[in-house]
Order: sequence, then structure tokens, then C-alpha cells
Amino acid sequence: MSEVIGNHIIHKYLRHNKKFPHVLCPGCGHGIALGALIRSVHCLGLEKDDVVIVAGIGCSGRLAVYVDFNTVHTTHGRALTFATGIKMAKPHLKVICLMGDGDALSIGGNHLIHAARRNIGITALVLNNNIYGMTGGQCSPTTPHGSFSMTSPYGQLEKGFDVAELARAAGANFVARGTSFHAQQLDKLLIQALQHPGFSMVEVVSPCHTQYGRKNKFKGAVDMYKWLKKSATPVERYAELDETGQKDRFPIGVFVDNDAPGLEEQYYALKEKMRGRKS
Amino acid sequence: MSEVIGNHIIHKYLRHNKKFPHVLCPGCGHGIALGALIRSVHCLGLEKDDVVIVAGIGCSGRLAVYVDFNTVHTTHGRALTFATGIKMAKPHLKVICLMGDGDALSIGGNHLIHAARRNIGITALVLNNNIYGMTGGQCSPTTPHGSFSMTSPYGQLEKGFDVAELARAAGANFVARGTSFHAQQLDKLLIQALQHPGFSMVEVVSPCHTQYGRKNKFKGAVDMYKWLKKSATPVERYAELDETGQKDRFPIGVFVDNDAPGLEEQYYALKEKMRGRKS
Amino acid sequence: MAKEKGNSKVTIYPDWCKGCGICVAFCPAKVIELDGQGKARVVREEDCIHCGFCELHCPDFAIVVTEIERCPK
Amino acid sequence: MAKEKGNSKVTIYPDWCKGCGICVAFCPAKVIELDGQGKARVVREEDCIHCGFCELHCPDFAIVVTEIERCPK
Amino acid sequence: MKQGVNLERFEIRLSGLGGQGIITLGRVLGAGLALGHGYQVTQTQSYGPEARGGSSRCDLVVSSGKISYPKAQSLDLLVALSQEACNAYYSFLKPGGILVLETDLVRQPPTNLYLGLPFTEMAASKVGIVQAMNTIVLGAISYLLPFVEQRIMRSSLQSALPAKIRDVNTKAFNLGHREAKREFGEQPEIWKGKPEEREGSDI
Amino acid sequence: MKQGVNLERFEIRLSGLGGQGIITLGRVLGAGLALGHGYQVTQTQSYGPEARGGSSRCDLVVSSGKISYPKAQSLDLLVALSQEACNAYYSFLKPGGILVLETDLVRQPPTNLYLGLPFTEMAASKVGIVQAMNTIVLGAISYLLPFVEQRIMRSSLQSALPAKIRDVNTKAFNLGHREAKREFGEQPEIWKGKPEEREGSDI
Amino acid sequence: MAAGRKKKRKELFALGNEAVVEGALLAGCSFYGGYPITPSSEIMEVMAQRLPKNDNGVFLQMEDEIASMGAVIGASLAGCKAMTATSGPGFSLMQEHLGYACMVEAPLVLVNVMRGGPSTGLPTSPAQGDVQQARWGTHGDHSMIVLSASNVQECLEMTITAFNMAEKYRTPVVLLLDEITAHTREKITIPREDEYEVFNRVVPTMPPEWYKPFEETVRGVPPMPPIGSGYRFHVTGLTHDPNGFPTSRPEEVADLMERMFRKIDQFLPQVSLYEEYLCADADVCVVAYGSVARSAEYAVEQARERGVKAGLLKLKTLFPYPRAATEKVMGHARALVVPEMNMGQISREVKRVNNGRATVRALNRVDGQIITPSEILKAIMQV
Amino acid sequence: MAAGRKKKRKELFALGNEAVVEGALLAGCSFYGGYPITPSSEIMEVMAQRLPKNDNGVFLQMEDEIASMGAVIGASLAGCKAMTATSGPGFSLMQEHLGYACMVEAPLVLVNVMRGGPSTGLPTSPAQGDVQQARWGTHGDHSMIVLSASNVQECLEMTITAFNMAEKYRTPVVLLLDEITAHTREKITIPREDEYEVFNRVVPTMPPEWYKPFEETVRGVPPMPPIGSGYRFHVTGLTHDPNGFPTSRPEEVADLMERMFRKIDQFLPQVSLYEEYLCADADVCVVAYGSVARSAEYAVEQARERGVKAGLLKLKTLFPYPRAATEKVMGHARALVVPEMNMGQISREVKRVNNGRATVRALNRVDGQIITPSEILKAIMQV
Ligand SMILES: Cc1ncc(C[n+]2csc(CCOP(=O)(O)OP(=O)(O)O)c2C)c(N)n1
Ligand SMILES: Cc1ncc(C[n+]2csc(CCOP(=O)(O)OP(=O)(O)O)c2C)c(N)n1
Ligand code: SF4
Ligand code: SF4
Ligand code: SF4
Ligand code: SF4
Ligand code: SF4
Ligand code: SF4
Ligand SMILES: [Mg+2]
Ligand SMILES: [Mg+2]
Repeated sequence: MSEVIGNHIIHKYLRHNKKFPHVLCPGCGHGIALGALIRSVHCLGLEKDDVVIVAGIGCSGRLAVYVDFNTVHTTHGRALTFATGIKMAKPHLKVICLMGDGDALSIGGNHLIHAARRNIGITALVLNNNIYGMTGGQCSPTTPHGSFSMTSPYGQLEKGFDVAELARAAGANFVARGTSFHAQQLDKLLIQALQHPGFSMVEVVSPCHTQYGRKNKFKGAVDMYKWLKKSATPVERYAELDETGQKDRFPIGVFVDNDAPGLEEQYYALKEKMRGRKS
Repeated sequence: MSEVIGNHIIHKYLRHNKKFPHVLCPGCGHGIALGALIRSVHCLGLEKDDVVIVAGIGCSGRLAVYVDFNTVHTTHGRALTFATGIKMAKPHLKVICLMGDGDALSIGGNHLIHAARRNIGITALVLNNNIYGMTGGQCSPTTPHGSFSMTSPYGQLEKGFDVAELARAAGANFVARGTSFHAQQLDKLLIQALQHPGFSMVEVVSPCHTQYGRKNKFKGAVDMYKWLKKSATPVERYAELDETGQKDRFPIGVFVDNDAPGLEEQYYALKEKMRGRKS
Repeated sequence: MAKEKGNSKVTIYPDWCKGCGICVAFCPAKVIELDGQGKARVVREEDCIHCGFCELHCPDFAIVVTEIERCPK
Repeated sequence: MAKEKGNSKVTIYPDWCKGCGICVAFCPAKVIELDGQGKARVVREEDCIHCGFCELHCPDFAIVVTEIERCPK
Repeated sequence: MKQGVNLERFEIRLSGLGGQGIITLGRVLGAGLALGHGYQVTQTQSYGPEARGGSSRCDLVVSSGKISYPKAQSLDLLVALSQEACNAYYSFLKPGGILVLETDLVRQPPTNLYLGLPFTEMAASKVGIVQAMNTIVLGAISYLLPFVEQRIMRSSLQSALPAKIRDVNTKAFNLGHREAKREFGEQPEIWKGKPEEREGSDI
Repeated sequence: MKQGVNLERFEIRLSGLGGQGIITLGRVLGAGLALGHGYQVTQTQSYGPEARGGSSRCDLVVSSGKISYPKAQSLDLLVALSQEACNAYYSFLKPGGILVLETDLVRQPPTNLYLGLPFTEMAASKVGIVQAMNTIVLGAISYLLPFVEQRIMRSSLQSALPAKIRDVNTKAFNLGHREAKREFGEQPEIWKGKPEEREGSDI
Repeated sequence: MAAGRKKKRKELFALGNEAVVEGALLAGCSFYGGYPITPSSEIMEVMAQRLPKNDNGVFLQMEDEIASMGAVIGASLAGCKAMTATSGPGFSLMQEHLGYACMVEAPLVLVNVMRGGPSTGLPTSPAQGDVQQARWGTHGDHSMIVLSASNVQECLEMTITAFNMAEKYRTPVVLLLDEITAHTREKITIPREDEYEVFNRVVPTMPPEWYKPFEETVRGVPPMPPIGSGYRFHVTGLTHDPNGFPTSRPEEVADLMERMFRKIDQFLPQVSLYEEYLCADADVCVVAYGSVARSAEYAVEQARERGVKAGLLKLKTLFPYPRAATEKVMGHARALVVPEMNMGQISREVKRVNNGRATVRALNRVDGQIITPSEILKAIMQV
Repeated sequence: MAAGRKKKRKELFALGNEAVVEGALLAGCSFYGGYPITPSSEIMEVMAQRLPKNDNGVFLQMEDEIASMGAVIGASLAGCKAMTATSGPGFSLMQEHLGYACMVEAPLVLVNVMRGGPSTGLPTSPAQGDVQQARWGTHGDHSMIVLSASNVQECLEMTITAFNMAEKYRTPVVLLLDEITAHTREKITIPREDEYEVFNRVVPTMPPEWYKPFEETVRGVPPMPPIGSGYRFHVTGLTHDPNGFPTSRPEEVADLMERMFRKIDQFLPQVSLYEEYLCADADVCVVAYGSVARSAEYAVEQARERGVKAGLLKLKTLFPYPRAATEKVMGHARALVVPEMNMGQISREVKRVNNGRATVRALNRVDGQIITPSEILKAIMQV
């Protein structure tokens, strides 16, 4: 992917019978992530018919309707369960889940760790804006300790998940983190994830100025992207930093990269074996 | 705890108006774990009135009814949610959750990781027998790859969770693993867990001969305890083993030991602070 | 833990014993055996070294081991 | 990526632009500004170095940057 | 808390962009009418995706009697502080209803029958903070609505605000009232009495 | 698949310990009666905690006509292969019903009216595998029940089993039948004809 | 209630959702556990501000609706007056625990702000599609108290009532609002302390050894101590005996079930809340609840102006269905009009009770729009 | 159906739960996703053995019931005939997704084996407490097809019927069994291929550009292609327009809702399955379903022997409630007896339909025991 894939390509993947611009707020990181997803599908030369986007409920989930793939907008937190059914039934399809941080990690946390454990061949995008965007700014399981939201008016007392770490511990084959500021790296991470067997998860740190930024001293969308630029640090460099260096930064890049066969591969191999036995 | 605490002490904690022996199968590891729990409560000198056992549904959950504490037998997978409500409402109570592997990790997996993240002051016992005992031997999220159950008649294709690892990644303050064969160590682990602030989890590997052993070449209950004796290895020693040495073994002991204040402590401190402000 | 032989009294409540055999299999002094009804029975009490294993591992709390000479405190 | 100035055409579809200001803030060549209606407008197209940033980061796919001389392949 | 004018049912929509303080404006206006003037008031607003994408809307129904249907459908007054809002809601204005615009932000009014002021610019240049724009609008509306008493609405506004921004908002309110009086002319005739009954209309 | 005897409703309970193969016994017996002999049969069994703690129970209702109520409540035949089972279910036996015991495992029969064999010991010593005990019981029951044809039940058993354990189980079946014939004497009189109607009883 | 001057009542310009919080705090609510969902989220948000400031208030955001109900029940067992709020999808998720609360007799209040359904449906539009669900959504037969409110002041009042009934009958109470009622701001008046009743659950007064947690009592409601107060007992969702121990003995199960139905049924008159408006001589009676009752009231007035003797039976209790009140209006009304923002859920109850006496005309709408006064008026004029 | 000799029918001695699996496989089920729970687990366990051996069968154990329904809906959208099975607590957890399946019109079969409730209740005892829940358990108004079976052979047959209805009407179908029916072994006869109908969903036959996934059709049921077959479209639980795109425009919402109700209502006669037994001249008619219908049949025979003209209306469809059939028997029966293992859930429907014509006597039991023939007989003799 040496060349920038421009929006004239993106436009070919958008639904022509949908109204644009989309419903998301000005400057919402989710739109940028969607661009990255489309570019990575394009780069891999996947057929639109073979791509299934399974989305949860949230601003993030709202993206699905705009792209000209097979799109399923499911229920809050459960996208991975629908995706699992689809993938097991039709293993040749590229099944991609689009979820928010609340979606994937609060109500949907169990499905995430089980999809990872099962190693089902799905690529999960967690668009992490550290907040419930859609419902108006309540805290999510990634809202940082001390920060403010509609349901933590005196500062969040709980700590947030390290999403990548959780996916790793649960058994995911491929785990990475990018941001919607680092769009080109995000393209690469998504391409890797989509090519992986088994379960792959990419966390995309994606700012929500409207619901998170506003309450936490960010002046506007641009301000949040500046923060991303400053604090997101390649994992290799991050590992070399001492504690003070790591403070106020977070690592991006690839954290887990295994090649165990996906559940659907194993299952269909079993069927094949049993068929062999029968005949 | 230099002296063995005998069953004459245990008997004082059992409900005299309940029928014994309990409903569990001969040789079920869960009974041994219950003994350890009672001993650790006894050693810490806790008042019966101050102890709350919140149990899920499963053979493991059935234990609660036999002990003379405040006991709440909840719904399948959700014990931690009830316990969270109780602990936040009455922070001085010792709240202990008794859950099975299916209970805590399959249907209840999300509550486990959230209780860990939240660091709520609860001690969670996960009685892990690698199977759904109560419902007749279907696979659980800890059923090892390749083993047999009523729902994996051709061998389990999925891999099992590393429960301790998952709890750690989710943010638990204290994480340990014991077995019902290593009862004395279990007492010690439980005592440590009960003394810890915040969320502590002890996984107890606890054999189910009836539903797991039978289908996986264990000749009887005793056979399973022999297997535990052989394969459970203190974490320090385990760490020193090479890959072949680690194969067929698993580590027991303390994996995480942090001291972050529990959510309830933080919450009541906040209230205190705000009250200060008011007056 | 008393380690001397002959000091211990091993009581098994047959009503609570389910005959799982754990105490039988792991007692270091072979003090216990299963009887014809499949219940644990103390057969060599004098060999008991009061290691506590059987008491700690009986899933049904059916065994109590005490010292013979003095009352348990 | 063309790095030479003056070779690029920067098109912004005002209908899709929501005026978030990302392209304005991060364009290395200061090609874009927000107009009175709060929409992005190309003001120094000739300075564009075709770095692609604006295209990749417009959350609304409102910007297209092409090379002037030849048709995009 | 006597009601100056007997109102059957009067519908107001305040609309514009997120961040303009539309909802606060509606709440203060509503509280002033309900608690200060003693009218029955129902106030509703836009939620969900509607409330994102930068748009904002707040409706009030004001009446002397009980309000059967709390949402606005046929507007007596539409305040539009952005072009999108104006386009979206102009058609809900009832015949003879009044349209109030932010003249800098609504460059293409859908009709030439409107009242307008450059509220944002006024806030920036005359009050010194753009955020006070909504209070200027409140002042202007308070002038326009014959059933609003300036004094009551002003004190209602004051009691809704924290001390440190009270003065500047009072100033903004007065400015809005004054400028509206100068620019808008007479209060609309049709509102003066009891609005005609709208029997059978789908309220 | 003609039915040899006309049955109104005949209730059997097989009970004992987990691991004795009670459920399999019931299924084979039920299949033999339903598919082989052409009776209406309903078979139910214990589930849940009941089925743990080592106990096991399997009921059959056999009838020539439709079975209205599929669970057993008033037993014509109780087979008890453990003391606990015998204690628990003896009271469900109807007056005149027959009790069959495992004489080594039921040391304290609740009555002296019973038929017994040391099935486990027989399996161990005469068949060579303890697991075949349930098949011996099947053979014995097949003798006892006047509406069972030995030949049909045996072939029903055989078709239910994988080839490699077929022979040993046939042997066990025959053993049970033979020993029952020798030990139990005549088939119970009361079962020979159509059992009396039990009108109004709470079936 | 001193002889001195009464305090002035506080007035607020508040959302229906905010009024719920006011009511809950007046009733003594000290625990909120929830998960946000439109159009109920403001209840949670205001609780997040208020409860930490309260003496013993606990606010907790849980990971989902299932967890929310779990926490609420836990807190209830620990002695709190506890509540949660949600909307359609979350209400569906709460059903298992709603049944658990019935079974262990844990008092709690669950506010469901109805939006368009089924499924994600119309998240920001009003509906009344969850009425029968509120009664039947959990598995297994059970009793359920379901209340509603039709304007902002009633949101406050009915929340107090919900807490009182929950505590009095040891049962979960569902308060159904619709999006309109919840998202409308109106003036509300906060009652003075002497103007509303607060009922607190009955706690045991015998020594712990004599206490049986699920024993029969005159009211059918056993006293309930908070966990940790010296009364140690077992709580389970299995059918249980008076000690709380699991049982499947038919007599014991029957006793339990019978008591649980009876403890509510025997107080039917107290539990059945409704308002009659111009009902006394009505030929045509509208039966309505929630925001539709507002439209109905107006329509009834208009019908009277046109010479039709119309009346309104406004239901505040939806279940147990106010049978007696309905029968009473059917004593003279020849026709009943039942307007609902669903395909006919309360009209089923009306028809069941009706037993052929009057003509029952259901007026239904499921497009996310409120039923207007003129639609109801038309129906009144037609029947 | 060649002229040659017909194959002998296969006979099995099988559990009700096993018969469900036989029926499902005959109907073409190729996907099972589930979570074990007593007393439904055998359905899952037998599926675990059978599906991996089938040509295209997929078996999946999910982490809970919510996930199970998610996977089943996903598989249905991907073109599978898909099913799950559960019992009470799991059924409550499946409600949100049941509503989603309604909304996106995903055909699927959900078997709920009823046990004693509410809550954990009586896990191994029979009950019929989830009947109204099956109709109303999910939020938002919707249609729902609910079937039942009263013996093991019917378990097989009604499972086939459930799949056929699901595919024909593009809707989830709930099959309600009770613990007795599920856990009884009886002889079943596997029908020959020419003895039962299998309906496969209608797939679009126009070029993809012309396909509108939620468009009006004569039957009200739009054709449904499997995901990945060239017809790309949007599926959402939000109210949607014919293209599947979210909409809140009242007209579009009304069109959608109206079609979703109509697609089932207009086929009421086909959907209403029941059996009449000695009904033609019955004075007293028992209305029953599930295992209770077995007792009822016997009781009716006994009553006839005693000279009472009794009959049995055995319901196989519970919802949409077979109104016409009930009205027909009420044409001559002066009394209806409705025995149920709940506090009266179908008797509510009978009363609603009855409209004052006949005496309706509910006979209820909630102690985990079946209702016996003699109890029903007594009720018949009394009314
Ligand atoms: C069962 C259920 N509970 C709650 C909701 C309400 N809800 C919709 S989106 C959302 C959270 C959105 O946050 P996130 O997943 O982080 O997505 P974002 O909007 O931030 O992209 C919630 C709580 C719902 N739709 N369904
Ligand atoms: C919502 C719900 N789903 C399923 C069940 C059925 N169920 C009861 S216990 C259990 C699993 C028990 O396994 P585990 O938690 O490992 O406990 P164990 O019996 O092995 O100790 C299941 C699936 C239930 N009671 N509730
Ligand atoms: S609320 Fe936040 S996440 Fe949602 S569209 Fe707006 S910026 Fe994006
Ligand atoms: S089934 Fe397994 S876990 Fe349950 S009591 Fe028996 S041995 Fe223990
Ligand atoms: S360990 Fe306990 S139950 Fe097992 S045999 Fe010994 S005494 Fe009996
Ligand atoms: S205490 Fe030790 S030595 Fe004594 S009987 Fe028990 S296991 Fe054997
Ligand atoms: S990034 Fe896009 S939406 Fe934002 S200002 Fe630039 S063109 Fe407009
Ligand atoms: S391509 Fe680069 S230089 Fe050119 S306008 Fe965009 S951001 Fe500026
Ligand atoms: Mg988010
Ligand atoms: Mg287990």
C-alpha cells in the first residue's frame, strides 16, 4: 500500500442511496476509522459481496448503514454473537464487527472474551472513544479514572480496561491498537487483522469531542487529535520508556500475532474427517 | 494457622436444620473447597453475621445453603452483580461469591471482568471443574481442547480460558489458584484473598468425576485427585520449568497481589469528602 | 499437628460418608478402608499420625480426628 | 505520494463538509481554511504537497485530492 | 404569578446548532413562563442522533389551561439560529406565525416575512462573550411575546444562573430586549388577544 | 408386534445407584415393549440434583391403549438395586405390587414379600463384568412380566447394543431369565389377566 | 405537622425523568444501579449527581441491565430502597432478574420508559408497547404490580407510590412511562413532608432463632431484615420452604405460590389506582393511561361540548388490572374507547373483563406518534 | 412418490427432546446454537452429535442464551434453517433477541421446555408458566407464533411445522413444550419423505439492483436471500424503510408495522392448529394443550362414559390464539374448562374471546405436578 487511497475510492464503497453526510458529529473519529476500514478492504481486493459488517448499537454501529457491503446492525453489545453465527454458517465470508467501547466492553464484554477464546475467524474493530457517545456521554469501561461524564460528575472512581491486554488474556490471535489520527498505520493494522486466521481485534482510539472532550477540558475536535498525536506512541518505543515517560502516553501497534486456526476452520476440518470416516 | 482446623469446627458453621450429607456426588471437590472456605473464615475470626455468601447456579452454587452465614443463591452467572449491590450498600460485610466455571466464566464472564476492573471489595471463588456439572456434563469455557463432554462428543475444538490470566488482565487486585487436593494451601490462599482490599479471585481446581472424569478416562474420583497431585505445581517452580516440563502441569499459588483500594472504599471516601464540603 | 502414632481418635459418621474413597486412598497410614456397604471404616486407628489429610479432604465433613488423651481445645 | 507543490487539485464538497477543522489544523501546507459558513475551503491549492493527510482524515470523506496533470489511475 | 394574557395554546420552537445553548434557552424561558408567570408550559427537545450532527431543537407549548398534547406541531413562533434549522422547520410555522432569525447565520431566509438580528455578533461585540448569545435571544423573545413580563423573565433568568455569570447575562438579556424593541417594531398583533380556537386541527 | 396381553396400565420403577446402568435398562426395556411388543410405553427418569448424589431412577408405564398420564405413581413392579432406592420408593408400590431386590445391596428389605437375586455378584462371577448387571436384571424382569416375550426382548436388547458387547449381554440376559425362573417361581398371578380397572384413582 | 406556618412548597420546572428522581428521593431511595438507555438516561444521570451527596445514597453504573438488576436486588436485600430505570431493550434484559425479585420477594422499583419497539425500534419516539411485557415478561407464573404516569407531576407521585407498594408487599414494582411523559418539562410541586406517605418495609421483631424468612403472615408478607443484621437465612430463586430452603414438595411449593399471589391479590382495592373524569354519567368512556390520557381528557371535554356524555377512566395501575373500576364504568357506559400507542394491550384486559357487556373499541397507533385528542374525539363520536 | 413399494417407516423409542431433533433435521435444520439448561439440554446434546455429521450442519455451544440467539439469527440471515432450545431462565434472556428476529424478519425456531417458575423455580418439574411470556416477553408490540406439543410424536411433527411457519412467514416461531412432554420416552414414527411438507424460504429472483429487502409483497413476506449471495442490503433492529434503512417517518414506520402484523394475521386459518376430540356435540368442552391435553383426553372419555357430553379442543397453536376454533365450540358448549399448569394464562384468551357466551372455568396448578385426568373429570362434572 505505497499509494494513498483517496476518497474517490472510498466513495465507490459508500451506498449511493443513503443520505450524506452521515449522522455523526463534525470531527468524530469514527468516520476516519470507517475510511481506514474501506481502504483496507479495497487493498486486499475483497469482493463487496464477501464482506459482512456486523455492527453493534452506538455511534460506531451507525457507520454500517453507509457502506455497500452486507451490513447487519444488531443489538447493543451482541454484534459478535451474530457474527459468530454468520461466520460458522458461511466461513468463506469476511466477517467484520464494528463496535463501540461501551458496546464491545461493557454490555458486550463477555462476547468479546469468548470470541477471542473461541478464536472464531472474525475481525473486531473496537472504536474506543472512552465514552457512551450515542446515549449522551455516560462513562464506559474505558473512561479513565478521574475523568468526567454524565454518570461520573465527581470524577470516575473505577479504572478502565486495557482493551488489548484483555483480548490477549482471553486468547485472541491478533491484537492491535491504532488511532483515528494515525490513519495510515490504521490501514496497515486492519489489513493485517483481516488477513489473520482466527479472531483478530483492533482497538481504534477515536475521539468523541461532543460527549467526552467537552466534559474533559478538550476545546474541540482538533484539540483531541492533537492529544492523540502527542500521546499515542509506537509500542516498540513505548516499551523503552520509563514510568514517567509512559505516563500520559499509550502504546499503539501490534501486541499479539499468532496463527492458530480459527474455530470455523477446525470445525469444517472435523466435518471433513467425519465424512471421510462415513464413506 | 499452624494447627489443622478439624471438622468439629466445620460442623459449627453448618446449618443444623439442613439435611446432610449434602446433595453433591461422592468425592466432589466442591465439598472440600467449602471446608477450606469455612476454615479461612474461622481463622480470620469473622462473625457469621458479617459474612455473606453469594452463590451462582450450578453444583458449586448449591453449597451456599449448607453454611450458617447470610446466604444468597442467585441466578446463573450473575452472583457478582448481586454481591456488588450488597457490598456497595453495606461495605462492612465480607462478601464472598461462590461460582462454578460455567457460572463465572461462560454466562457470567462479563461480570467477572467488570468486578475485577471495578475492584469491588468481593472475594470470588471460582470452583473450576472444567465442566457443567449441574446440567449433566456439557462443556464449559475451561473444558480443555480435545476433551469430551455431552456437547463435544468429538472432542472440544475451542480452547479454555486461563482464568487467572483473565482476571489479572481485567484488573483484579488479588489472583490465586489452588486445588481441592491442596486443601491446606487453599486455606492460606483464601485467607489472603479475604484480607485483601478490592477484588480478589481464587480459582479452585475441583474435580467432577461424575460429569467430567467419566467421559475423559478418569477411573473415579480418587483418580482425579491423583491427577491434581501430579499436575498442580507451585507457580514458582512452574516458572522454572521448560516447555516440556510445563506440559501436563499447571501452576498454583498467588499470581497477582496488589493493594489498590476497593471501589466501595473510594466511593465512601468521596461521600465523606462531599459531606465535608457541604458543612 | 500431632505426628506421633497412637494418640489419635478417628471418627467417621457413616450417615454422612458417601464412600468416595478419598480418605482411603490418601491416608498415609492406611488407617481407613471401605466396608461392604461402601462406607469408610476406621481399621487401623492406632496407626493414625493425625496428619489431618482425611479431615481436610472429606468432601462431606464425615471424618473427625481428635487427640485421645486430652479434649480438643 | 506526490511531494511536489503545484501538482495537486484539492476538491472539497461543501455539502458533505461539517467544518470540523481537522484538515485546516493539520494540513502541513496550510492549504485549507474555514469560511464564514464554517465550511472548509481551499485557499492555497498551489501549496498542496499531496501528502494525503486531509483526505485520510476527513471524517466525512468530503475532500478529494488528485494530481492535476494526469488522470488518477 | 398571575397570567397577563389568556392563552389557549401557543407553540414556540427554538432551533439552531449544538453549542448555541438552545436547550438552556428553552429551559429558562419555560421556567420563567411556568414558575414566574404561572402558565402551563410543556417543554420538549430533540434527542438521539437528531441531537447530534450539530443540530439542536427545543419546543415549548404555553397555555392558560391544561395542555393536552405536550409536543409542538404548529408553531406560533419559530426561532432559527442556523440555516439548517431554518430550512428544516420553516414549514411547521402556522399561517401568521412569526419567524425570528440570526441574520448572519441564516443567509437564505425562506420568506421575507421575518424578524432578525445578528445575535452572535451582538454577543461577541456588545457583551464580550459569544456564549451569551442565547440570553440575547431570550431578551428579544421576551419583548416579542405579549404575555411575557420583562421583569419576571429577567429575575427568572437570574435565579437560574450561578452568581458569577449573572451580571453579564442580565446585560445580554437587556440588550436583546432593547434591540428587539428597536428593530422588530410593534409586538405582533395576532398574539395580543386570545389566539383563535383551532377546532378540529390535529393538535 | 401383536400384544400378547391386554394391559390397562402397568407401572414399573427401576431404581438404584448411579453407575448401575438403570437408565439404559429402562430404555432397553421400554424400547422392547414399545417397538418389539407394540405396547404403548412411556418412560421417564430422574433428573437434576435428584440424579446426582448417586441415586438413579427410571419409570415405565405400559399399556395397550393410550397413556393419559405418562409418569408412574402407583407401581406394579419396583426394582430396587440399592438400600436407599428401596427405602425411598417402597411406599409407591401398590397393594399386591411386586418388589424385586438386589439381595446383596438391599440388606434391610422393608417387607418379607419380595423377590431377590444377588445381581451384582452374578454379573461379576458368572458373566465376568460387573457392568452387565443391568442386563441380568432385564432378563429377570423379562421372565417376571407375563406380557414380555423373551425372544423379542432379547433381540430388542441385541439391536440396542454395539456388536462387541452383544454376546456378553445376551449371555447376561439369558442368565437373568434362567435364574429368575428358578428363584422366583411362577409369574405373579395378578398380572396375568387384564389388571382390574382403577376408576377414580388419581392417575 | 406543627401548628406553625407551613413551609412553602418547592416548585421546579422539570423533566418527567427528573421528577422520577425527586419522587424516589422523597420515598427514601438510597440505591440506584443502572445502565444508560434513551429515553430513560436522565433518571440515571440525575441520580449520579444526587445520590453521592445523600447521607446513605449509593449510585452505581453497572456493565449492563442484567447486572443493574442484580445489584439492585442485592442492595434491596441489604436493606436499601433500591431502583433502576431503563427502556425497551434493557427491560427485556431485566426480565430474568425481575422474576428472581418476585421469587425472593425483594422490594424494588423498576422504571421502564417506553420507546418504539420491537427491538431497537424507535429509540426517541413514544410508544406503549411494553405493557403486557411488564406483566408477563419473565418466565413462570407470578404476580406483578405495574403502574403508569401521564404527566410530570404524576411521575413524581407514582414513583413514591411505587416505592411504597414495593416495600409494603415485598415485591418489585414496574413503573411504565412513555417517552413523552419522560421527556417533557413541566412545573412540578414538591410535596411537603406531611403531604405524602412513606412506607418502610416491616422488619422482624422476634429473636433471630425464631425468625422464618418466608413464613405465612396475615398480610401474606413476611418481615424482612437487612442482610448482616443478625438474621441469617437463605435466599434462593428455587421454590423454597418457610425457612428459605429449596423444596420441590408439592404442598410446600403450593403454599409458597399461593401466598405470593395472595399477598397482592387480597389488597386489590388498595393496589388499583385510577382516576375517573366525568365518568359518573358517561355513555362512552375512554380508558387510557400515560401521555395518551392527556389527549383523552381533552377529547372527552370536547365530546361533552358536542353533547356526547363522554368520560375518562385514567388508569394509574395497569396490573393487577383494575377490574372493579372497569366494571363500574361498564355499568352505564354502552361503549368503551381504548386508545393506546400499541396494537391493543390494555384493550385485551378491558375485553376480558367486559364479558360482552359493552362495545369495546380499540384505537391503536404504532408509528411513533402520540394519539391526538382529535383522533380520540372521532372515535368517541363514532361508537 | 414412485409407484414402487414404500419404504418402511422408521420407529424410535425416543424422548420428546430427541423427537424435536428428529423433526428439526427432517425440516432441514442446519444450525443449532445454544446453551444448556434443564429440562431442554438433550435437544442440544443430540444436536451436538448429529449436526457435525450432517452435510452442512453447524453445532455451536455459545457462552449464554443471549449469544445463542444472536448466533442463531446470524446463521438465519446467512441462509440456514436455524434453531435453539432453552428453558425458563434462558427464555427470559432470549427475549431481546426474539424481538430483534421479529424486527428483521429472521426465520428461526426457539424451543422452550417449560419448567416450574418464576426464577430458578422447579428446574426438573413441569409447568406451563411461560405461555403469555412467549407471546409478550419482548418489548414493543409485535406478532408471535407460539406452538405446543402434547406427546413425543407431536414434538417431532410440531417442530417440522415450526420450521415451516418460520420460513413461510419469515418470523421466529416459539415451540413450547413442558417438562413432561420433553422428558418422556415414547415410540415415534419417522414419516417418510413424501409424508411431510418442508417449506423453504422464498429467495429473490430479480437482479440485485432491483431487490428491496423489506418491500411489500402479496403475502406481506419479502423474499430473503442468504448473506453473501450478491444481494447486499442493510439489516437493522431500528424501524426501517423497504430498503432496510432506518427511518422514523411515521408513514414508513406504520407501513412496516402494519405489514409485519398482517403477514401473520392474514393467514390466521393456516396458522391456527388444533384438534377437536368429541367436540361436535359437546356441552362441556375442555380447552387444553401440552401434556395436560393428555390428561384431558382421558377425562373427556371418562365423562362421556358417565353420560356427560364432553369434548376436547386441543390447542397446537397457542398464538395467534385460535379464536375461530374457540368460538366454534362455544357455539354449543355451555361451559369451557381450561386446565393449565399455571394460574390461568390461556384461560385469559378464552375469556377474552368468549365475550360472555359460555361459563369459563379455569383449573390451575402451580406446584410442579401435572393436572390429572380425575381433576379434570371433576371439573367437567361440576360445571
Ligand atoms: C440493551 C441496550 N442497553 C442500552 C442501550 C442504549 N445504548 C445505545 S448505544 C449505547 C452506548 C454507546 O456507547 P459506545 O458503545 O461506546 O458507542 P459510541 O456511541 O460511543 O460510539 C447505549 C448504552 C441499548 N440500545 N440497548
Ligand atoms: C440462565 C440460565 N441458563 C442456564 C441454566 C442452567 N444451568 C444451571 S447450572 C449450569 C452450569 C453449571 O456449571 P458450572 O457453573 O460449571 O457449575 P458446576 O455445576 O460445574 O459446579 C447451567 C448451564 C440456568 N440455570 N440459568
Ligand atoms: S457523540 Fe461522539 S461518538 Fe457520537 S457521533 Fe458525536 S463525536 Fe462521534
Ligand atoms: S456433578 Fe460433578 S460437580 Fe456436580 S456434584 Fe457431582 S461431582 Fe460435583
Ligand atoms: S472421604 Fe469422607 S465421604 Fe469419602 S469415603 Fe472418606 S469418609 Fe466417606
Ligand atoms: S489423620 Fe492422617 S493418618 Fe490419621 S486417619 Fe486421617 S489421613 Fe490417616
Ligand atoms: S476535515 Fe472534512 S469535514 Fe472537517 S473541515 Fe475539513 S473537509 Fe470539512
Ligand atoms: S493533501 Fe496534504 S498538503 Fe494537500 S491539502 Fe491535503 S493535507 Fe494539505
Ligand atoms: Mg464509545
Ligand atoms: Mg463447573
